[in-house]
Amino acid sequence: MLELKNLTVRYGKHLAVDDVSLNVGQSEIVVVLGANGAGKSSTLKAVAGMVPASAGEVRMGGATLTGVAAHKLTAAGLALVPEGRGVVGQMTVEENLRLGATPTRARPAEEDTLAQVFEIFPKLAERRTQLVRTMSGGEQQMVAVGRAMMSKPDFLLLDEPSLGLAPIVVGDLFRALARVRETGVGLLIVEQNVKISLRHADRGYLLEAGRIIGSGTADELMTDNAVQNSFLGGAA
Amino acid sequence: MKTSYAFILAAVALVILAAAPLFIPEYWTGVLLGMTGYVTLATAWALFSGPTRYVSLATVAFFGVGAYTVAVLNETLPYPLVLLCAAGIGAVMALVVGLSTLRLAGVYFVIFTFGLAELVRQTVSWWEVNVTYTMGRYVFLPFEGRHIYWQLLALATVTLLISWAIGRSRIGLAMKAIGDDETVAAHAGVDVTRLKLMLFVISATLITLVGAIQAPRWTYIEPSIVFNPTVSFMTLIMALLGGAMRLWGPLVGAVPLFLLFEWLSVSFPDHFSIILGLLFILIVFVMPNGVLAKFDELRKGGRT
Amino acid sequence: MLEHVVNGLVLGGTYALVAMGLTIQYGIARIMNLSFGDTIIAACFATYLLFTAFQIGPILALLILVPTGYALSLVIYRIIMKPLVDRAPDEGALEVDSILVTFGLLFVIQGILLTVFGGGYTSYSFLNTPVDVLGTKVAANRLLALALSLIIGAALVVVLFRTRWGMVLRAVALAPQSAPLFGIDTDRAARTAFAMGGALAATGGVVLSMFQTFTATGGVVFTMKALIVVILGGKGSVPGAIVAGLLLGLVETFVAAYVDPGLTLAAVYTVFLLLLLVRPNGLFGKA
Amino acid sequence: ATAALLVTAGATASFAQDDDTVTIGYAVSKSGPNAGGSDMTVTPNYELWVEEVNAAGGLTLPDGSQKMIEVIAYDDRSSAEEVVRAVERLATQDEVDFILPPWGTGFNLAVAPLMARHGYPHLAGAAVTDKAPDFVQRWDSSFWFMGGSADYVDALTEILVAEREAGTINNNIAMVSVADGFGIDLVKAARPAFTEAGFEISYDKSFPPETSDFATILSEASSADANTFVAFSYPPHTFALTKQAQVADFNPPVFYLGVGAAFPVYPGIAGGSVEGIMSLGGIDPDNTLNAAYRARHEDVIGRAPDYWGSVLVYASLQMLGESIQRVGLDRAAVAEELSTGTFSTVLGEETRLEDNQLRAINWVGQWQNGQFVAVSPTGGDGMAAAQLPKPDWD
Amino acid sequence: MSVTLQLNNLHKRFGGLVAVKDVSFTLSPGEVVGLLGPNGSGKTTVMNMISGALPCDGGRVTVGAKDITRMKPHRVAKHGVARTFQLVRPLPTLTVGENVMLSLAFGHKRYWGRQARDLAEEKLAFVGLEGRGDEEVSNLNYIDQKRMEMARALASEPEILLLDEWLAGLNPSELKIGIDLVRHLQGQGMTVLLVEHIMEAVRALCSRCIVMRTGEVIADGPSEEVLSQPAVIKAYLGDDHA
Ligand SMILES: Nc1ncnc2c1ncn2[C@@H]1O[C@H](COP(=O)(O)OP(=O)(O)OP(=O)(O)O)[C@@H](O)[C@H]1O
Ligand SMILES: Nc1ncnc2c1ncn2[C@@H]1O[C@H](COP(=O)(O)OP(=O)(O)OP(=O)(O)O)[C@@H](O)[C@H]1O
Ligand SMILES: [Mg+2]
Ligand SMILES: [Mg+2]
Repeated sequence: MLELKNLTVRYGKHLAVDDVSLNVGQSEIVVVLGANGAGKSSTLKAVAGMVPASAGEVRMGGATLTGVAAHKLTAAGLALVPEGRGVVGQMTVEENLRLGATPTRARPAEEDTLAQVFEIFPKLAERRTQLVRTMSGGEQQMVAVGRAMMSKPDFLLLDEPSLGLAPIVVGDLFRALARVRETGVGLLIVEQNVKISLRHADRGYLLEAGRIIGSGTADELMTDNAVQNSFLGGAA
Repeated sequence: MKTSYAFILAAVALVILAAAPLFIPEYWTGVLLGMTGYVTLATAWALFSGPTRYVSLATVAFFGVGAYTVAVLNETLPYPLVLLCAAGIGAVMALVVGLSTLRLAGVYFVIFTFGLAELVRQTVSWWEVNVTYTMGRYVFLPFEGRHIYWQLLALATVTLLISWAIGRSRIGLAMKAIGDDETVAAHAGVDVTRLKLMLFVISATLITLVGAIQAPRWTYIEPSIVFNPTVSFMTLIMALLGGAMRLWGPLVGAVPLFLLFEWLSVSFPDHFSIILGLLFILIVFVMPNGVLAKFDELRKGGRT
Repeated sequence: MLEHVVNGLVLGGTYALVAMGLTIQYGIARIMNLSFGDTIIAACFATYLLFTAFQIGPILALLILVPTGYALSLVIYRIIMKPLVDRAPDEGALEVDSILVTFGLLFVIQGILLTVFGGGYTSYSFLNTPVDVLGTKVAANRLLALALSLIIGAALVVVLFRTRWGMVLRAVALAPQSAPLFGIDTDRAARTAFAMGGALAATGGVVLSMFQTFTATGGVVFTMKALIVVILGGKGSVPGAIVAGLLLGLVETFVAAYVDPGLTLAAVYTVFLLLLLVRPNGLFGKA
Repeated sequence: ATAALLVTAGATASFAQDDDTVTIGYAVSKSGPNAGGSDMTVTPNYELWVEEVNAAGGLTLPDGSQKMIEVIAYDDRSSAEEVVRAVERLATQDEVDFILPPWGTGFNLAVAPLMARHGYPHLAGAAVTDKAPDFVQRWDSSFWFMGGSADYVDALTEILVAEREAGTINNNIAMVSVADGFGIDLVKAARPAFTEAGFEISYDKSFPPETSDFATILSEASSADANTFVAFSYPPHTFALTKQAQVADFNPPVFYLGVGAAFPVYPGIAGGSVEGIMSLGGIDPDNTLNAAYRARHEDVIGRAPDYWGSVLVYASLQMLGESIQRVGLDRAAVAEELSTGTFSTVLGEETRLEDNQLRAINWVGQWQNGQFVAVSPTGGDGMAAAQLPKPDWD
Repeated sequence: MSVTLQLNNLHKRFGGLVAVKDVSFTLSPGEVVGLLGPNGSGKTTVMNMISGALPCDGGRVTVGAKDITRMKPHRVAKHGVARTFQLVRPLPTLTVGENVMLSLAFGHKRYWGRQARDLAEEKLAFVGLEGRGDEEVSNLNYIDQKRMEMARALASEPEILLLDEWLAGLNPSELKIGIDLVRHLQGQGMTVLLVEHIMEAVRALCSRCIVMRTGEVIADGPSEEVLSQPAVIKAYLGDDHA
C-alpha cells in the first residue's frame, strides 16, 4: 500500500498541494484528475522525492518515505515517469531501458523485463539503438514508461503518460498499464485523458487548487456530475 | 522623468570623473584609468555576451589587436587615424570570427573564443618574428596617464550609451530572446544570425578601442604583454559578478573588483593570490547572482 | 616520418593524460574546473618535494599522491562544490558558479604554492633515459606518460561503456535531472567523478614533473591546454580526449618538423578551430 | 574597498616622509609568467642588498650619517598595466626616495617614461636591449646594466671563429630562439654576425614561448649537419632542451643555451651532466669579491644566485648605494653620479658606466668542472679559455 | 485575406531514416486542416520544413506565389507563416508581454514602443491573458503558457498558422477553451495546419484531414471520410476510435 497522508507542498509562499491524503493498493490503478495547475504533478513529484514536502507523510508498505532522496525511492520500488519524460536523450533506447534497471531489486529480472517492455512497445525493439533525442514525442514517452517498468517498481507513478501519443498508442499504453498492474504493481496516474483513464482505473481522486475535492471508484466518477461538468466538458 | 534624472546624475558624475585627474595624484589617475578600462571592457563584453549568454574569452584578442595596431601605425599615421584603423581592424576581425562561430554554443563557444585569442597571439608573434623581423614595438606617444584616462572615459561613456540604447530597443529584446531560445526567436521573425553578428562586431570594436587607447601607456608592446589572457578572464569575471544582463551590471562588478585587486596587491603583495582566491569563493557563495541581484534581493527583502 | 609519428604520439599522450581528468570532472560532475591545472602543478611540486627532500621516487609518489588527489578532491567537492550544485537552478547557473568558484580556488592553490615554493622555475631529472621506440629515442618519462594515458584511457573507456557503473556515470553526465528517476545517486556519481578527476590530475602532475619545468603560477597553461583537448574531443568523452590529445600532439610535431616550430601552437589552434567549425560539439560530442 | 585603500595609502605615505629612513620601492613579478625570472635575478638581490645595508646601519649619507632603508614592494602580477600603475603609486603616492626597476626588458621599458618624468634614476638591471644607447638619449637618467644582444652574439661568434680555425667545429650552425623580445633580439643580432663570420646557418627556427617539447626541434636541428647548436631560450626551454638532447644523444661540439643554463640548479636538472655547456654570463671563480657575494647570497636568501644577471643587478644596487653616499638623496645628483662616477662593486674595484651603460660584462660562460666560468671577453681579466668540443653526455 | 500554402514532394532524411517522403498537399485560404499520423510519422518534421527550422532535402513549399523553400525561419515568419511548438517554449527571461512583443517587433510591421505594448496586450487579451503582460513567464501555468505561445504566434500577424499539438495536455474543459480559440481564428479567415492526437479536437475543428504514416501521406480528404478509412483506423486510430 502506498499512502499519502496530509501531504503539503509549497513553492515559496505558493501552496501547490494542500493537505492531500490518498492511497494506492497493490495491483490497483488510481487516477488523479484535475485542471492544469491543480497540483497533480507536484503531488507526484513530492511522493517521488523530486520536490520536498513541507508537511505530511508518504508511506509505502508501512515504511515512511518522506524526506528520502529520489534515487533511494526508486531503489525502494517507487518509479516516476515525470512530465517531460525524464529520459536520457543522448543515450540509446536500450541504454535508457537498461539504466532503468539500476536498482538492485531490478537486476535479476532485467532480461525478462526488457523482453516484456519490447513486447508491449514493439517500436522500441525496432529502435533499440536509436538515440532517444531523435525520436518523436510519442516514441520518447514509450521509452519513459518502459524505463520505469525496468526498475521493477511496486508502485508506478505516471504523470500524463498519454500526452502526445497517437490514439492507437494511448489504447495500447493503457492496455499495457493494465498488464503491468497484473504483475502486482500499483499505479498512480495523473491524466487529462479522463475517458480512457477512467476506463482502465479502479479508483480516482479529483484535485482542485491543491486539495482533494472528491474521490470514488472509476465507475462512480464516470457518472459523477462534478466530473461530467468539469472534466468531460458536460458531454456524454 | 526618471530617465532624465538618471541622465543628469550620470552627466554630473561624468564631469566629476573627468575633472578628477586635475586634483588627484597621478597614481589615483592611474587607478581610475585602469578601472575605466575594465568598466569599458566589461560593459562592451556584456553587450553581446550578457543577453545571448555566449560567453566570449576572445576579449584579449581584440584588445591586443587594438594595442598592436597602435604599436605598428603610431609612427606613420596621425593618432586619430590610428584609432580609426584599429576600430576598423577590430570590426573586420569580429565579422570573420562571428561568421565562423555561429554554429557553436555553450562551452564550445567559450573555448573556441579562447583558442581564437591564442591563435591571434601566435599568429601575430609568428608574423613579427618571420615576416617583419621585429619582436617588440615601441609606442612613443606623448600621452600621460590622464590623457589616456580621458580617452577611456569618453569611450566608457559611449559604450554605456550604446548599451543603454540597445537595452531599450527591439534589438535588446531580441538579444534576450536569443539568449533564451534561438529557435523561438527565429520563428518570431528575428534574424538571429545578423543580430548576433552585429552585436558581436559592436562589442569587439569597442574592446579593440580599449586596447588601442591603452597601448601608449606601456611604451613597449609584444604579444605576451598585450595578449595576456588575464584580460579576458578579468572582464568575464567582472561582468558576471555585477550581472551581465543589466546595463550597470558590468560597471558595478568592475569597480569594486578592480579596487579590491588594487587594495589587495598594495596591502598584501605577498599573499595576494590566497586572499583574492578566498574572497572570490566567498563572493560566489554570498552573491550567487551577482552584486546587482544581491542588491535587488536585499531591497525586496527590506520591503516585506 | 616514423620518428615524427612516435614523437607526436608521445607528446599527445601527455595532453590526453592531462585532459581526461578534466573531461570527467566537467562532463559528469558538471564542474568547469579552472583550477585543474593548478592541481596538476601542486602534484608536480609534491612529487618534487617527495623526491628531493624524502628520496621518494616519482613512481612511488604515484602511490601516495593519486589517492591523496582523490581524497582532497572529495573534500573540495564536499565543501565548495556541493553547495553550489545544490543551489543551482539549472545547468547554466552551475556552470557560471563553478567557473567563478574554481577561479578563486585557482588563486588559493597558486598562492599556497607561491608561499611555500616561491615563484621560480622548478625542474628535476628522473627517468630521463632514452628508450628506443621503432628507431626513435624517446625519453622514458614521456613514454610513461603515453603509456599511462593509454592504459588509464582504455580502462576508463571500458568502465564507462562496458559496465553498468559507467553507464550510470554517463547518464548523470547527460541528464543530471533525470538520473534520480533511474535510481541513480547523482551526488555520489558527481562526487566520485570529481574525485577521479582529481586523482587523474595528480597522476598527470607526477608524470609531468619528470620532464616539464614548472612554476607555481604555471597552472593556467595546463588548464587551457586540457580544455582545448576536452572540447575538441567533446565534453565528457574520454575517447574524445584521448583522440584529440594524440591528434594535437601529432599536429604539433608534424608542423614543427615540416613547417615551422614557430607555428606549432598556431597550427594546434587552427586545427582546433577548424574541427570545431565542422563538428560544433567536438569530435566525439553529441549535440 | 575605497576607504580601506585610502587608509593604507595614507599609512605608507606617512612613513615615506619619516626622516630617519630612506624609502626604496619596487614592483616585481611575484606571480604570473614573469615570476620565475624575477625570483631568480631581481628580487633576491634587492632583498640581499637591503638586508646588508641595514645590517651595516643603513645607507650612509655624505655627512657620514646613516639612514635605514624602508622597502615598499609590490607585485606587478606580470602585467604591464600593473607595473606601470605600481610605479606611479611608488612615485606619486608613496613618494619613495628611489625606485628599483622590475624584471624584464618589456617592463623596464614600460616604466622608463614614468621614472624619467618623475625624476627617478632608472637602473635597468634585468633588461637586454640593443637600443640602450637610444634609450639613454631619450631618458637621460636611465642606466642599462645587461648589455645588448649584439654584445653577447659577437662574443660567441669570436669563440666560434676560433674553434672553427682550430678545426673543432664545421661551418654550420643550428640555431633556435624563443619567439619573444629576448629571443628575437638575439637571433636578429646573430644572423648577420654569424653570416659575416662566414658561418652557414643551416637550421634557424623560432618557437613559441609556451613550447615544452623539443623532440622534433632537436631532431631537425641534429640533421642539419651543424657542429654548433645555439638556443636563445628561457629557463623552461633551456631545461627541456638539455633533457631532450641527453635522451636523443644529441651532442654537438658547441652546445650553447639561453637563460637558465647559468642557474645554480641547472646541473641538478641536467642530471649532473653539464660539462662544456655554454650560455650567457659566467663568473671568475677566483674573483674573491664575487665569491663573497655568492656566499652572502646563499646565506641570506638560502640559495645561490645565478651566474649571469644576479651579479649585475647586485652591482647596480651597490652603485646606487655608493652614489647616495657621495651626493646624498637628491635624485638628479645621484643620476649624475651614476653616470660619471667610478664605483667599487662585486664586479671589480673600478666599475664605471660608459654612456650610462655597463660594459664590463662577462658575455659567454661555460660549465667547467662544476663551475659556470666566464670565457668571454676572451683574454680578459680572470677569463678562462673555452674548452671545446663539449664532452659526451654522461 | 489568406493565401494558399502548397507543399510539393517534400522530402527529408535523417541518416538512413526517411522521415518525410514525397509529401504534397495544399491548404486553401481559411481552411483548418488536421495533420494526423502515428508517433514518428513525420508530422513535426513537415512543420519544421514549412517553417524553415529544418532544410528540406527535396521538394518545394510555396505561400501564395512565394517560394519559401529553404528560407530561414525569420523570413518565413515575415511571409506570414507562424508556428507553435510541440513542447511549449516560452522565453523565460522575458515577461509575458515581451514574449509577445518580440513577434510584433520583428514581424513585417515592426511595431515598437507604446504601439507594440498595446498590441501585445490586445493579443494577450485575445487568448485570455488580459492584464498579465507584466508577469514573469514562470508564473504562468501550463495552459497559460500555451495561450501565451499562441499570442506570440499571432503577434507576427500570420496568414497561416502551424499548431503542433497545441491542445495536448489540456483537460477536457480547458480543451473546450482551446478549441473555441482556434475556431475564433478560423472565423477570422486564418489558415491553420493542426497536428493533433486528440480526436475530439480534430473532429470539432477540421473539415479536412491528412494522415501520414512513416513519412508518407496515406489519406487526404474530408474528415469523416478519412477517419473511417480502415487503413487510417489500423495505423492510427485503433479500434477504440473506430
Ligand atoms: N517549481 C515551481 N516553483 C513555483 N511554483 C510551481 C513550481 N512547480 C509548480 N508550481 C506551481 O504549483 C501549482 C501546481 O503545479 P503542478 O505542476 O503540480 O500542477 P498540475 O496539476 O500538474 O498541472 P498541469 O496539468 O499543468 O501539469 C501551479 O500553480 C504551478 O504554477
Ligand atoms: N533530428 C533527428 N535526427 C534523427 N531522426 C529524427 C530527427 N528528428 C526526427 N527524427 C525521426 O523522424 C521521424 C519523424 O519525427 P517527427 O518528430 O516528425 O514525428 P511526429 O509525426 O511529429 O511524431 P509525434 O506525433 O510523436 O510528435 C521519427 O521517427 C523521428 O525519430
Ligand atoms: Mg502536471
Ligand atoms: Mg511531433
